[in-house]
Amino acid sequence: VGNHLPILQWEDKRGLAFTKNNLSYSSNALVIPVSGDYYVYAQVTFRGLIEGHSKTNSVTEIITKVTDSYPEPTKLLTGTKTLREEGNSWFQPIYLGAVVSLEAGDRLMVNVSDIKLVDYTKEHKTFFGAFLL
Amino acid sequence: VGNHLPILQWEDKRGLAFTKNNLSYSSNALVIPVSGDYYVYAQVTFRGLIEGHSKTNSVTEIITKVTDSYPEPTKLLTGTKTLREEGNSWFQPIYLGAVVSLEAGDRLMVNVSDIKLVDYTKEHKTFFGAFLL
Amino acid sequence: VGNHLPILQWEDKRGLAFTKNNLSYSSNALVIPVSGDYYVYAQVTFRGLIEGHSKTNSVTEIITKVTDSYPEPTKLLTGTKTLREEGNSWFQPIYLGAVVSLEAGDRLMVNVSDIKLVDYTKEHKTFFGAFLL
Amino acid sequence: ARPRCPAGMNWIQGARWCCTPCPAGTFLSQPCSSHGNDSVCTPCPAGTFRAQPNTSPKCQACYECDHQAFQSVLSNCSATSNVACGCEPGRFRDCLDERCSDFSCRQCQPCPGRLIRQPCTEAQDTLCGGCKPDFYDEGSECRPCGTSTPETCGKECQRVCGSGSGRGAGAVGLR
Repeated sequence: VGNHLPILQWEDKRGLAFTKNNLSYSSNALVIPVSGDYYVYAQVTFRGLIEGHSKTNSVTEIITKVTDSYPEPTKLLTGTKTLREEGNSWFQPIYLGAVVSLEAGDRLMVNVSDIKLVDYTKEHKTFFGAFLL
Repeated sequence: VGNHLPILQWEDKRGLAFTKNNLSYSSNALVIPVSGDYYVYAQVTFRGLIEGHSKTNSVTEIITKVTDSYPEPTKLLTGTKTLREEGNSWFQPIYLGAVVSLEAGDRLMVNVSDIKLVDYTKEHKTFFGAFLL
Repeated sequence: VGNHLPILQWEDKRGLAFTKNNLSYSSNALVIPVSGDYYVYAQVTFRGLIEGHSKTNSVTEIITKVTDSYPEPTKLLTGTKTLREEGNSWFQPIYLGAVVSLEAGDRLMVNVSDIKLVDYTKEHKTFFGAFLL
Repeated sequence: ARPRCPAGMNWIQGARWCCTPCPAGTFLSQPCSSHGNDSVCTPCPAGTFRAQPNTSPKCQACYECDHQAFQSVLSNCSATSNVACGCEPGRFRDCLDERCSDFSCRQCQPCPGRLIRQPCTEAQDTLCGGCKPDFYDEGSECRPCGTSTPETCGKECQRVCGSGSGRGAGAVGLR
């Protein structure tokens, strides 16, 4: 069963963001230009909703790979944390990073348990990247 | 006094796991093939035990080095977090990563405070690796 | 408005610490020797103060850049987490890491919300580094 | 080692000489020639800014206001200044820490039946005072005299509302 959690959208040019060496960004995904081993990483800062109706019990971040060679997304890295936050103004960063073997054309995305809980306001709090070893 | 916390065992071939360029895995350890500076990383996802009797107050993950040049293990990276989890269905990932200078033959291992609390069920939730800079 | 959080001081020679390839450490900052893309990372382990008077609601770690080309510091990476800790014996690690484009002469520092809460006692619990891709 | 640049000029690593900085709102798209004062400066693209003169290769990305936290835009991001965020009307800042660079906007408390000692502001919640005239203090609430009955009107109620409580009960009822 594929992974149907919401996919984050990213800025790839402005501010600290950049792409180079043919590693490009399109349709919410980093596109791998050449096969090899990459260190892939992402941090998502989650934060509570003031008048959140439901209490948030957990937050999850997943770095996923979509590849031509297989019809379903593959989960590469997952960070999941339960929350015991009374009140709603909470902050919880989740960082993930590891080396994965990728093929040219593979696409990397970041999925989250609830997109409304993602702190998108500052580029240094939520970020995503990869580099070839 | 050495560090006698339980040592995790790892899968090194199947699924996302792999070793190459003579960096090998044996007896629960990554074996360093050539001296140099390595970025070493590991994530352990801890989770509560449903019928856990005792309450877990903290979880700890340590990346340790064993080397021929010194009789005791050396702690390289440590992530330790206190927990305030009521009930037993909790999740807590700890990610560690940094550059360390290693000698050929050095062995890297991951120790944890309580092996029963480690979520070993999915390769994308608990992982360990290193690459030469 | 710059970022006036306290700046951490680091050990750069003893134990696991080292600098090389002209990447140097001076006045609490890593100094970038050559322009390029660097993977920059830091972990700070925060811990409660036994006779802490006030309750700590949150901890923050920021990796900051100071550069000749701009008069104000630039926040590169931020990890901020709210805390629900009763009592004072708590531990909370925050890890940050990402690729950033840097110029020769740029200086990297780590700022924290409260320097008294930083566990500086063990080099494997709080660390900071960078490497050129 | 790098030579010191004259005052008001910045060392440019690539060109290896000093250039005059670009004005706020722009960035250095091409370093100057050896003359030093012919830097090519380009306006910051939309969504980015530079608040000060600089020789940066890029502009900074603007922050965004957190609408999920009921923040409002006090001033939009411009080429020379970052966005400034505040709270929607009727809300105040609940800061994460003293710096208050992260905050959410909580609803101001209404102070039902109470006097308002200090109205809600951007920085602070309403400060409620004592009970309004014709309201009496019942536990943590201020209740209108009109709603009390002889049986329920305790000492405080009688003190405030007088013994003939229930005055003005009139034809109150659900319609």
